[in-house]
Amino acid sequence: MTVLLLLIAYLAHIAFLPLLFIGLVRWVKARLQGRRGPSLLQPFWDIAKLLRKGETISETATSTFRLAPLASLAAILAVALMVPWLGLPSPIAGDLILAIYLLAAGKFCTSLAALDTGSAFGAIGASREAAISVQAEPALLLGLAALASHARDSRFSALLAPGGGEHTIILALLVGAAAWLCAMAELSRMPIDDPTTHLELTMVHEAMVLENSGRSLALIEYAVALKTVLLLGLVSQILLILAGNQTLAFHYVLSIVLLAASAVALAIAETVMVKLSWRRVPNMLSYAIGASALACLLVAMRG
Amino acid sequence: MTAIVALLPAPLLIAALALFATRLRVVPVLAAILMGIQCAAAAWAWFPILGTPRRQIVEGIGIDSHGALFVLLTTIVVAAAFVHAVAFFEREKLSEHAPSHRQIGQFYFFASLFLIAMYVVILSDNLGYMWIGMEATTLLSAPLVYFHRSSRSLEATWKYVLICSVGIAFGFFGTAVLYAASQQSGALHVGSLSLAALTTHARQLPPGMVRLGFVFLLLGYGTKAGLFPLHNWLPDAHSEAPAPASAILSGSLLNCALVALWRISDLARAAGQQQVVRATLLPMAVLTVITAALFLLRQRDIKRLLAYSSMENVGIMATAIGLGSWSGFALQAVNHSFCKVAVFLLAGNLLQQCGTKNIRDLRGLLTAQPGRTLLLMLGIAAVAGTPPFGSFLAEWRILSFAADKHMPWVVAGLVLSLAMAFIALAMQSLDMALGNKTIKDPTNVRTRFAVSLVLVPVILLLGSLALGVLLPSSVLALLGGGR
Amino acid sequence: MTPQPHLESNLLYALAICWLVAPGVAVFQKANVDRLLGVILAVGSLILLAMGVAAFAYATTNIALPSPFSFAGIPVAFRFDPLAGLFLCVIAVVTGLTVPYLRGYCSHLTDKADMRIFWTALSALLISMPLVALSANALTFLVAWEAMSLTSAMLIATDHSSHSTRRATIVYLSATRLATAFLASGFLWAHALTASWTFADWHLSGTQALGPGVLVLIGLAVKAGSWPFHIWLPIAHPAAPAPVSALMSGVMVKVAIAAIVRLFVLSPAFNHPVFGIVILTIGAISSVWGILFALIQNDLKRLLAYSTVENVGIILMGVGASSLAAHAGLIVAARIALAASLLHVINHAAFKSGLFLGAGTIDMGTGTRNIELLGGLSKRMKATCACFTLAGAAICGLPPLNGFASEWLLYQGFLGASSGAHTPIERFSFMLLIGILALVGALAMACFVKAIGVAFLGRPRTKAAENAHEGDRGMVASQAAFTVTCIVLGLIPPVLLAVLNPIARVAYPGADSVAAAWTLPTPAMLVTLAVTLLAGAAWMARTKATMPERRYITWECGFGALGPRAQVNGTSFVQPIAHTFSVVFQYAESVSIEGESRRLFPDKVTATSTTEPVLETRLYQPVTSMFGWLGDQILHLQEGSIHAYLLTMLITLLILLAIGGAIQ
Amino acid sequence: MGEFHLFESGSAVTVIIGLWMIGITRVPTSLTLYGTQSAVLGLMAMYLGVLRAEPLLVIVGVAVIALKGIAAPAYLLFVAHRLDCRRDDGVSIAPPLQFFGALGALALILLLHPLRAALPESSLPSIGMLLLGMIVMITRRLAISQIVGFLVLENGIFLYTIGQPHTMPIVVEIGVLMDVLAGVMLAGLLAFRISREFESIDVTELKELRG
Repeated sequence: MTVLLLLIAYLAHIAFLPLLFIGLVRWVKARLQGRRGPSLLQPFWDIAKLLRKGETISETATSTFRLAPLASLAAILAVALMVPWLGLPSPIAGDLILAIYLLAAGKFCTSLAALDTGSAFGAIGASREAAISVQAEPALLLGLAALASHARDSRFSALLAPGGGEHTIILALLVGAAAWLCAMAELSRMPIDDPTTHLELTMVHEAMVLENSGRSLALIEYAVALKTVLLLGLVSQILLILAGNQTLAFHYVLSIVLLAASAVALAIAETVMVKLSWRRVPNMLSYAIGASALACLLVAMRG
Repeated sequence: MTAIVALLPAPLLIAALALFATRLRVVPVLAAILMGIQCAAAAWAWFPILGTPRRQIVEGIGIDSHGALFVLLTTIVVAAAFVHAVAFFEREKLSEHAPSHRQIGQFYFFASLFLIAMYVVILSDNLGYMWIGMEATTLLSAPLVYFHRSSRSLEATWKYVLICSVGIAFGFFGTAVLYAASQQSGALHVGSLSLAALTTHARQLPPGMVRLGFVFLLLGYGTKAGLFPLHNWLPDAHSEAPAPASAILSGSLLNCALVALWRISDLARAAGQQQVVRATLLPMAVLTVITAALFLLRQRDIKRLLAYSSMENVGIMATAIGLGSWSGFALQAVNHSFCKVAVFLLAGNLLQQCGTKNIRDLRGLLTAQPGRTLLLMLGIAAVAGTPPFGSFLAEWRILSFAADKHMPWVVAGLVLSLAMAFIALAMQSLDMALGNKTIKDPTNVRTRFAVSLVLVPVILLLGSLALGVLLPSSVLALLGGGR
Repeated sequence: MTPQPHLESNLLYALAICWLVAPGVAVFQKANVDRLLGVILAVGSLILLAMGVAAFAYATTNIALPSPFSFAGIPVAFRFDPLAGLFLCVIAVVTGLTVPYLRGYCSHLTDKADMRIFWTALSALLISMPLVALSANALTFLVAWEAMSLTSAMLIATDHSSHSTRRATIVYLSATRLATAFLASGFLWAHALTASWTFADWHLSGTQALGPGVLVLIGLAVKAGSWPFHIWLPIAHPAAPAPVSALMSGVMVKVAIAAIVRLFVLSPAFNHPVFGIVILTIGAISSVWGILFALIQNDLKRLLAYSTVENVGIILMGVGASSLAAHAGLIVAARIALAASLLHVINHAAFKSGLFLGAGTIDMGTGTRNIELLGGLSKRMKATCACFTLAGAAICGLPPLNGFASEWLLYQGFLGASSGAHTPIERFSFMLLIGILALVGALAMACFVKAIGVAFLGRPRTKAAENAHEGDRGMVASQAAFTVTCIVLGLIPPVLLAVLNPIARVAYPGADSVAAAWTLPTPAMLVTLAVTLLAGAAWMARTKATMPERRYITWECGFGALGPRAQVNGTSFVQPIAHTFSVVFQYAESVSIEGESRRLFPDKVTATSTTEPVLETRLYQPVTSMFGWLGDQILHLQEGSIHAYLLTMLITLLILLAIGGAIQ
Repeated sequence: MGEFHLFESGSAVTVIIGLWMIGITRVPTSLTLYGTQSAVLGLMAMYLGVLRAEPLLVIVGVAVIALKGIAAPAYLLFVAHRLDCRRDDGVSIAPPLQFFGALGALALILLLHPLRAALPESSLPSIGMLLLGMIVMITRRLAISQIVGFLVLENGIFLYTIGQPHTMPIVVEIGVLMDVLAGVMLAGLLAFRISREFESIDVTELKELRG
């Protein structure tokens, strides 16, 4: 019974939280830049507008291009129902490897769609996405594996449980840092790529979705928003291990607060930082791998 | 005694025929038929002796299972060569330097006497008779190598006669030393050259003399067998002789030298000189296999390639002799003779059609002559010791014998050089077979008895294949006598 | 169940007779007989499947051929046990599904090769492979192994007009012959220690197992194509015709792995912890090395061959981890790792064969395998594109498909081993392996996105790609069959694990079944994916009528219609990753600009990137040229002067006398 | 004279003739020297036969004198005359140098420990002859001289056989003699063919078969 209840709760949050999160990030960024900026609900209107518009599709595009947005959204939705990013136990008892590989499946579809249109920029975006995920994916998986080895089980429910052990604070911080860097890479947020840039040559994620318009762009925007909330929710859950075991409601409130805090942090990062040059990105991502490896070493040395 | 007498009539008849009826065109066919009769006679006389432990000595000629095996093998090899020679000489008459009838008559005259000399070497229990037989084989096979009367075959014959005679002279010195040693041992005060007598009184022979005798005999018969430092005559003689002659040389002459080597090392072992055999014959044998494999890497003439492959197989057989495993030696000798004769005959008749021996010019044979080239490739694979054929089992038996005697350097040396030899042979033969046709359309003119050009090699290869798959211990006992 | 040796031996004879008939028909039957031969092969693979299932169902039975058939006293013995049964089934299924492909592909081959040799060699190969998996003693193993190598070499040399095929045949023959040499010496050594030839009697452990074990492992690693000895695989597999390379990559490589599992894990003949570490290390290195080199290949079949090296690495990692964990006492983790590697054997056979058949259809349809000359094939070869993409997704280990199942189980094995291990080094190294496996998974995805994207999607780069034609019905049917197997195998891992359990129990006796380790919520995940996809598709279909769709040129940033050359090709797609890992293959980029003086409008800009296969140029080439040099030097011994020959004889005499004299 | 004393002096004479042959370059002289050497050996064999009351040895001695002393050198002189080869100045080292080389080799045999240990006392002269024969063959150019070298080598072996208390059975002795003579006849024939094929019987011309 509780699974159905959890499912409804998760679906409700999935409906409105992602776009609200994106609205919050844009609103805080506008405020920091001294502008009034659009209202928090602006992303909802954008999606609604896009759903009503017609689509322009390139001549060379085939059915892969049409199916890809839907497939990547399905993959991310499945992960959203698997990862307890809300603080509440997830309706499907998800496994860290399954979640990461499902995200990889989503990337697989978007990359193929980018290559399908035959546009140079889409292909460069796909190639950079692949290069980034070659370093980000192992880092994230290694970090979560450290937690899993600590908890002796690869399911999220056991993984994120605030177990005893004296090193959990350092462990949670290390894995959280690695997860934050990987999230920035996966979502191609500031240090790696500026989401609001218009110069195609520097884009990573935006270049892949250059050709999409109308309904498929709406699906993609929504999927990206959901992925952002999902990954940052996961980061906040890792950090919440520090808080020790609390009652369910307090845990839920804490994770919502942490989500908002991460939205603000994101906005600050995007106003303060300058985009890394593409050749530096691998060096930056190696920090993430270093942090996960340290976490593994810590777990291995616990004696 | 009848067994020995049974071997003589057919070859002498062929010799007489070849000498007097030179003008008759029918000499090759008659020779083939007589050799068939010879095979039947040998089988009738010698097959029952195979596998029986008893050994009967009749004035210096020993009749035992070892001798029987090699008599039968030599007869089959020479018979196969003669049957193939019928079609071979028919084709040869069409080529530009056609041999005259006199030359063909000489070939058969010397070849039949050569066969008798080989019988003498295999069967003689007396070291003196064995030496005379071996020297006779050299002198009688020289005209066979000189068949083409070209400058290259002249050079090959000269080197063959000279090196083998010098080697065999050292062999005779070894025999003399053993004879002297037998005089000094108490029991045989009169001294005797009979191997049986020497083996029974082996312990009383003075060890120093036995070692000296063994070293000289090893040098003598090693030259005839083609062991490593003394092998220089082998590639020249085998590549310049006509196909039937090189088949006989490779298939049976090398075996005779190796039987002599076996008898000597057996004597040395009986005299308690296991150490000198392990220190001289075994390293020479393993070195032979290694250098033969290296030689094979850079060969560009198909008949020299096959000659070096014979040298490699001689090395393997000599290792078996050095280790004292008769069944390994016998199995490898039978398989090698069958396959090598088949391959030499096939190569011979391919060369007749394509006209050149150089591997670089022979390209795309598989498209030109699919049937025969595939047979040649299978033959080469058999000679290189690939499994379905008997030589793999023989090599395996020798290797396991060496491994059980805890001799890692023998096993390592042999296994690596066998692999290298296989790779070298594969490279050269694939160079010939694959690729698109470059040689002009081979003159596949139909001659009489052309079917035997393929029939004989097929039968021989099937024999080796049978030995490779159908080899229960009963057949092994027949061949080997256990050890 | 009562042992049924006569059933299995009858099946063995039936298989032999059936597949001996095929060459007979091929050689003497003049008319086009591909259809008849296809049927014979199909019947043969059915018999093989029956044998495999029988090996699973009944208890382990040993069968020796009757007396005349024996190898110099050593019987020709076969052993039907669950491990052999598994590999028989894999061979049977792959052969059965490739048969329809053969008929279509052979019409393409007939003008270039002698089909009689092709069919004889193929049926001989399909007899020798099961025999290798089944053989019970060293000699039968070596005979079947060498027969397998020779017949596959003949198959590689089918289209022997091109020089590269000839070179591939020779490289392949040399590599397998050296493998046999190592194997033979290892078996001889083991026989010297145990005085028996049957594998079952070999129970060497401790330092005694080291010598023979290392030699046998090297021999098997060469044939399995793992890291230091893999150089022949990317040369030989692409040269073979597509169905043959599918068989070789999908099945023959696995036969060597079967031997590794049998000798080093199941009732281990060579029982020493160092073998677990060695297999684990060469597995890890060959998976990373294989996928990195697969990344930079532009010939589709070479890419797939390197990817075979990677997958062999993953399988060996599983085998190594299981034997290491067993030595450390972690029986559960050991059993999971072994089940993972065997599951990956089945999965790899499924998707790799499908990919190679796809590459074969492309080669036939466009005449080239270089993806830089292809592009936009999905418009003309829809079925092949769909099958290739799904098989590509499976090989990257993406969830709903079968690749993910075996990789997930391998992760579980590593996790179980890392949390249970005693010393910190072991725990850390197992976690490091999880990192390596993740890295390999990400690289595999990049590699296959490139292969699928550059070959199938975008605009055709050449005339050949433009008017490519789809393979005939049989070929597409085969590819589709393999893709469907991938999807089905992805859905039923618990069933597969139950089937693999007897093998795991033979290796590590214990009560609980391996299937219990499968804790993934596959049904729930599938429901969510299916619901979203169906709802989304239904919604898009409904709104398609009301919303007009405009077709326009691709976005070209105002440069004017960019031609197909503007698309990203294979080399530039992997440039960022290749740059990060440039040390592995000496990756170097160079840009040359003509007309530098006119800064903004140069005449010609050429950018080239070079890679160097380090293992070949630094290790194998010097060794082979050294042998060549030795061959040249030894020729000086045969220079033709008789005086030199006589001098050598004299020197030999003196040396022998010295040795004779020295022995007192 | 005692049997042993006779053998000692006889073998000394043959070794000296052998050494002498190495020094000369004219072919006919070396042939005649070979003839005398064989004759000395034949006489020694006859005399030993009489001392040991072995009639067979006497017959062997007579055969050696007749065949190897007279017939073989005569045949080779006829061949040398037909092919008009007079001088054989050797491969690279001048004959006098070869002489000292031969002496050095003989000393080597006597002094080097492992070799000396392997060789019993009675075999030293014949080993010396073997070595001289080989040196003649290795250092001479013409086919005829190579045959002479082989014959000297063969004489060394014959010297060893008659040095033993009991000589070999007559059949073996005669068989060996026949084989050696057949070999010489064959080599002579081949020498004729070489001179026809290569216009000279210089063995160094035979260099075509390599590798």
